[in-house]
Amino acid sequence: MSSETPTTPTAPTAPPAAESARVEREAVRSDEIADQGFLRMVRTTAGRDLGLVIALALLCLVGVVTGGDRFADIDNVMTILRLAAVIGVVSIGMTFVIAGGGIDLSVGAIVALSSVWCTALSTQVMATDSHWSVMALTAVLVGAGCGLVNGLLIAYGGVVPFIATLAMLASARGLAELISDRKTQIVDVPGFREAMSGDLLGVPVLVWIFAIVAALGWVLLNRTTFGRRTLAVGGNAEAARLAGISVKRHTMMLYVLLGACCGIAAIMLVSRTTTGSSTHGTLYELDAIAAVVIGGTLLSGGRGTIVGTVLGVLIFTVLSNIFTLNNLSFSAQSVVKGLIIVVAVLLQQRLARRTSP
Amino acid sequence: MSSETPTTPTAPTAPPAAESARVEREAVRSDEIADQGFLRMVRTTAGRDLGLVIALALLCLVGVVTGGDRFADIDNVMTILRLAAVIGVVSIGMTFVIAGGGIDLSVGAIVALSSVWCTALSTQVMATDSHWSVMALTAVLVGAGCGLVNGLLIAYGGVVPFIATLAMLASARGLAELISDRKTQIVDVPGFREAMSGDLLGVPVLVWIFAIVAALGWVLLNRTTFGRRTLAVGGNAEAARLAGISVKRHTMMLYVLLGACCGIAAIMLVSRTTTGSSTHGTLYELDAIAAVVIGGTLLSGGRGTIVGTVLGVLIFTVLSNIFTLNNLSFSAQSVVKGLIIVVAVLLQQRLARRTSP
Amino acid sequence: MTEQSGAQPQGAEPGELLRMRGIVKRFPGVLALSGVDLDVRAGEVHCLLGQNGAGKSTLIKVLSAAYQPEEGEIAWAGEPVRLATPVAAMRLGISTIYQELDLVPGLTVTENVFLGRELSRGGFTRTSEATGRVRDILRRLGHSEVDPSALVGDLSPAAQQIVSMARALSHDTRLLILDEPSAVLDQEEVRNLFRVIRDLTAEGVAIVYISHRLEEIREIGDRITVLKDGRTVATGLPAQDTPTAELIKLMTGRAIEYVFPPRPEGDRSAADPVLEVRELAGEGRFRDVTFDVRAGEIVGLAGLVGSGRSEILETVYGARRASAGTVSVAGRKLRKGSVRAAVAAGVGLAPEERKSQALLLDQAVYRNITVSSLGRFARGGFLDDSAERARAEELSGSLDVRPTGVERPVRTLSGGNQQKVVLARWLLRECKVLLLDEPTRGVDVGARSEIYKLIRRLADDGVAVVVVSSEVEEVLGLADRVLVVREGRVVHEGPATEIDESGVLDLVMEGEVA
Amino acid sequence: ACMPSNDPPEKDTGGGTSEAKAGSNDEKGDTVVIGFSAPAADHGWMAAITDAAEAEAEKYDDIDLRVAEGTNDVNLQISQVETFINEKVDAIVLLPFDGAAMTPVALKAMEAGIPVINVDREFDDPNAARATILGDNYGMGVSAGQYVCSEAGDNSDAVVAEIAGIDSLPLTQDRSKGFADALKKCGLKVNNRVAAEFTVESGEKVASNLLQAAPKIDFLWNHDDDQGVGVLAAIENAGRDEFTMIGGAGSRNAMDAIKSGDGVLKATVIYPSTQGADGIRTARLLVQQKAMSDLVENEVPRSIQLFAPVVTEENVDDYIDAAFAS
Ligand SMILES: Nc1ncnc2c1ncn2[C@@H]1O[C@H](COP(=O)(O)OP(=O)(O)OP(=O)(O)O)[C@@H](O)[C@H]1O
Ligand SMILES: Nc1ncnc2c1ncn2[C@@H]1O[C@H](COP(=O)(O)OP(=O)(O)OP(=O)(O)O)[C@@H](O)[C@H]1O
Ligand SMILES: [Mg+2]
Ligand SMILES: [Mg+2]
Repeated sequence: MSSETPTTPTAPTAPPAAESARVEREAVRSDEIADQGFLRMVRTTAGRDLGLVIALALLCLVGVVTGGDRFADIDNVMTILRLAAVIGVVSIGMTFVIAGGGIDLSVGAIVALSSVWCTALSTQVMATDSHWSVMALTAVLVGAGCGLVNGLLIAYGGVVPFIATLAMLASARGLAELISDRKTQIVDVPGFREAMSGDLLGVPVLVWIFAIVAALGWVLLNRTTFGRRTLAVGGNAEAARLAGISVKRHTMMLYVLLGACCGIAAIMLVSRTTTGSSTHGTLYELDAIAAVVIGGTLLSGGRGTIVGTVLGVLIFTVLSNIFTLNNLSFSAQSVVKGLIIVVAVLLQQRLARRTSP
Repeated sequence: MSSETPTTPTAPTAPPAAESARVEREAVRSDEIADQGFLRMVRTTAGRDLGLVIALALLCLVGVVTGGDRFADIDNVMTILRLAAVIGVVSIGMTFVIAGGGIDLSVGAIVALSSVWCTALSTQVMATDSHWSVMALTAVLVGAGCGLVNGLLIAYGGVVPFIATLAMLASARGLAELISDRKTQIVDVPGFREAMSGDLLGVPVLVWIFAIVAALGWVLLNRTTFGRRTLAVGGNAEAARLAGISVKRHTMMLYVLLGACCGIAAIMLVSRTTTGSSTHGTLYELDAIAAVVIGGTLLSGGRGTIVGTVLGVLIFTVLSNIFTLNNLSFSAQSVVKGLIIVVAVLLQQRLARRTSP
Repeated sequence: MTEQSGAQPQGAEPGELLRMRGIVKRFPGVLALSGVDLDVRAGEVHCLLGQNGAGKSTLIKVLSAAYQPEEGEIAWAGEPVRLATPVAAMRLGISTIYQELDLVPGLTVTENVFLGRELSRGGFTRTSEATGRVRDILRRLGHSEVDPSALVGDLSPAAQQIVSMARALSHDTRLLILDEPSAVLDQEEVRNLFRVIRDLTAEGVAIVYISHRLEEIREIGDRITVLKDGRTVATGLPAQDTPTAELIKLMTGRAIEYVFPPRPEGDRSAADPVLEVRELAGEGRFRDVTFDVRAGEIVGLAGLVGSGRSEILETVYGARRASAGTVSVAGRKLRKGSVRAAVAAGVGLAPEERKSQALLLDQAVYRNITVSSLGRFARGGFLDDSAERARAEELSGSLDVRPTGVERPVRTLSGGNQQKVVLARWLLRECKVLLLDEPTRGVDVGARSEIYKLIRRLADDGVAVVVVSSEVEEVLGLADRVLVVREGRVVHEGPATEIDESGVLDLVMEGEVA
Repeated sequence: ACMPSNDPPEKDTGGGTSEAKAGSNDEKGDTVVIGFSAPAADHGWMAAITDAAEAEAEKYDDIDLRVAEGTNDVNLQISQVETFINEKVDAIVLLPFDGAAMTPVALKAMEAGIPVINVDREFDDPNAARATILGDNYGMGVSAGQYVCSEAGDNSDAVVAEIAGIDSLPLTQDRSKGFADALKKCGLKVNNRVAAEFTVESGEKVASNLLQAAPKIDFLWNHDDDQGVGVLAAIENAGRDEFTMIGGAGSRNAMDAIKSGDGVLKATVIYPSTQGADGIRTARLLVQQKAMSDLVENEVPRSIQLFAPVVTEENVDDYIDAAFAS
């Protein structure tokens, strides 16, 4: 699966620090061996994410300087995290799809459809009769179902992901409008708001959910065969096929996974807004993809980083928080946001190049 | 930009109709030789675009059946073409960028910025003093300028196209809002409306512009060194570089080209609405990319088709015309649109597979 | 043991592991295999010979179930089997090292070795255990210097080949298929490979070995099957003592002299150098590289894999930035780090990895040939398509690119034919200086001698040629002058006639003639 | 009342004559084909506009309504109107995404003899519409501002926050201007202003940030009750209740909240979502050459501007039944 971009310098670059001392061939090799393992991993990962950490730190600095206590305030931090939580969960799922060589434009629409479905009158009645978790389950199932359709179209139908999910974008939002009759559906299920909008150890439940999804995502990507295979499918689908991985099934599962994440995000959004609506999740696709790619996951697949994605999400959220704290005009915000995206990416690239092997 | 998909069956598939008769190898070869050249080209092109032509024909059939004379009416056809013209010009430019292995999310924002800039008071004063074409020139220059920034960031800055143009999306629209103070700017330049909104030989000027841009685009892509190099850069940037093509400069030029197309589209939109506004061109990026990809240009680069893009644009335009004629409910329209996208792509793939070598 | 092809007695012979009969594989427009038979016995090294495009790779892809054949039967240890998926083949104990490296660049060595069969407990990978096992396998392969946790994308092609090998050996293998494994290896590494192969055959593992280098087949092979145009034309030939002439005749259908073209008479040292390289250095990779190439001269660069030869060529070409030194063509200094400047000055490069560095795989043959000379077919930027095609047709005809037809996507050509397309590109360009990195890698004997002749003819026409090759014999036979590179330094320079193979090897290994 | 759907039910003091006249206006006439086009129904108010228009058309056997796909792309909306012109509909009810941008095509329709009824966002040429039905965006801001002033009394240090709608729309700018102008009269100003996108989610998002930016607020005006649902959720999440919130548009949810009286939402400023429906009726009257029954005038007036009253706990019952469900 092809090239990242025609322009990103793919040509091997000379190593940065030329040791002028002549080293024996074997000596170089044993050096490398000493370097390997944990230390090397830390170095590489730090290198890859260092730019993001610095960008985030700079942003926070700006926040503190301009916003003072209001920014550093614990309530404000929680506000930022709460805001990051919903799009964060979607972005974690998106990391898998992108690392696996795909893309999904329909996440926002799936969030909308899930939110509408799980707040539909019939669902609410069911939930009231039994338990509020019925709603959550509905949302996740609807999301996973949409993901399944995407996955089937892409993996077995051979439709390119961009188009398949574009179609899903239109259809799912349309369906959400049909179901909700374009009305905002208010949640009225006992126990739901209490359970979802409370705090746990001083941290909002939503933030916990995000943290758990991120942690699970990290383990799944880095410590399981599923994650390994995702990177293999994204990095070289033909090699993965020849290695006996059923690329189609795996690809399908990636979209189902992302769909389920959208379902989780939907229920989080429902608890935040106490409503389901066909307008929920507008433009999530761009936000999520931007966070994932800024985080360092390769858009061409084959490399993914959950830590980077989380940092990417936080950068965007902190950004809009700072803008609001400083009462900036919306238009100026846009301009600055564009600039910051570019600067963050350039910074990250320079640093990654410097530290990676 | 990235991979088509990890899952589109890239592995060679068995030919559809296994002729059971054993054919001599040499016989096969001489068959092929006879086949090549013009005839073969027609066959391949038709094969690639046949699905689209059929999809469009089916749509028109639906239009005629449901809309009757109202659909087949010459005025209605012109309405469709006029609607197609603006997004069509953008899509032609987008074809080059995508065939060259890139992507541009900022086209809508560039259209907005160009439209605002060329209708700004100072520009209008200048245009009134000299000639209305000053406005058109301004729009094209602003568009090309934005494209240049995109191109520089992508080609020389090494920022992935998705992110660079996402940043441009935010910045350009923000800037458009700042310039226009979020007010719609009305055009009041003598001669402008007359020149742009009239007809020529019964066909609206806007449609002529689209036709000319498409024709030039076709020639440029298929008959010039520029087009050939675009496909080379999109197909394998490293190979193109080692073959002596300056990939960076070429990539940059592709974005400038698209930017200029956005400028042209902006001036068309200005003539259609007699206004410039920061809200012009919303979501053009998705529409244009969808048209290009449905048309058969590979999202991973290396293959591009102007005819396909034009067909793709027409399919979407005819679709929304039919919707308007038939009074479909809003939401049902979205759902149907999604389904039609998928069907068109599946159809096109099946047919392309059958006829291509 | 010589059994010419034909009817075989039914039923398994003693020791017979694999029997393929009447395999037919069709690609759109090409009949790649039109009835191939193959028998392999346990414990033997069975060599597969054939010209470029004969169908060798296709056959073994059918065997490893990467492709499904249209017709034909496969019997494994006497039992008929149907290989529906690569996993089914793997389960039988068939391991394959493909001609095109089939690794995932973004994963580590360990991850690649166990891809698809990860060591895991409940879905969780057991990284350290896997790493340990990979380290053992690598040691057994004699390459303990390869770091199991390195990313495969960062490794040299030779090291990647070793990873593929480790992958094949990481599970119980009864039949190991090697498709041109030696193409990316130098002589020492080939020797190492042969040692591993002998160990395996001693354990009863069968090997299918594909190579265009006859001397290797003589050394390691037991029996030979020859393919020609998708058919088995001979099978069971003894590898050691079938005459070369007969093999070539079987493969090509004609007699070809497998010799290097004669060097022209006369002294060229009087001619002005066309290419002057002065104290060229690439950061950390090589330095102090100084040499001249005169018009009509062929200079060979010999050295171990990883000694920096490719980098020298790429730096001369401007594809990498030199940290010091200059390159001049016809007396004019080239702008640093600019391929365009080099191409404009008349330099051409046929890079080492043609798939990723040279070819537009999905585009037509003619477009690949003309991509560097588009200006020649254009007037005011407009291309004369038919002139382009005609010229490409002519060139591919003269290089005997098969199958014919310049509209065909390059992806569908066999490896050797793809190489010819790359050469055709620079022939068309009519360069002053031609840099060839492993020009005959994966090229069959017939085409090989044609390419040698071609290179010589170019030189005779006044082109300055630099050839990098891992085959010392090739460097010595083809070049007028030889540079021996060791760890990024030129350790020897002199006429090819004044040094022999063992001399070069000594230089390469020790840095001095023993 | 000529516009029953706009007026609070009790105020229907029209009496017998009105009834009779309205009755005659309601009589079935020649079938009127009306083309209707509005921006994308991407928020509750806009959805309500279209729904109300469709519902109104349903009531009359003699209306054949053609509803075009809602869109925020002026190019597409222009072509929809062009399609209506080609089809030679009897009238076009147009709620433009951008009034100025839709002016040329509206003029074209008028020139083709098709009356255009301009709803909510005004054209920049009076000749482009036969009749114009507008909400009062500036007046809405003024009403909200006056309410704040009256509640603030002498407190000239009151902290006022504003959550606007889509900032790039002229109507948002009008509302904000009206609000600022009214506040200025009593010496107040807007201390914190953010803009959302008329959706619940955006309301929640910007409100969360706003509440952090402003640790203490006295008055909060939110332009749109649909996004207000999200704003209220954010307020509840933040556990804030020290201020008075004023809504906008007048959704059912908002009215319910005002009626219950136990939340921060104490008032809302009406922005009628029945404008589309009024447009449909007006179009019908125009085509059937009837007049407005409560007016002496024999023709349908050129321009009708709807009133933007403030709804509070006291008068909420007058309005609650006419409120749109968002
Ligand atoms: N995916 C494909 N699509 C179409 N044709 C193909 C494809 N793969 C191989 N071929 C054709 O099948 C024939 C056999 O190719 P194959 O790669 O098996 O040759 P080979 O004997 O391995 O040659 P080489 O020595 O050059 O590697 C060639 O004519 C080639 O062009
Ligand atoms: N981009 C790169 N990053 C890191 N190491 C590299 C890179 N490119 C090459 N190397 C290493 O530099 C050394 C020299 O490589 P080079 O390819 O020039 O050798 P070579 O003599 O041409 O061998 P070969 O015959 O395999 O081409 C090798 O050890 C190789 O692994
Ligand atoms: Mg082969
Ligand atoms: Mg090399």
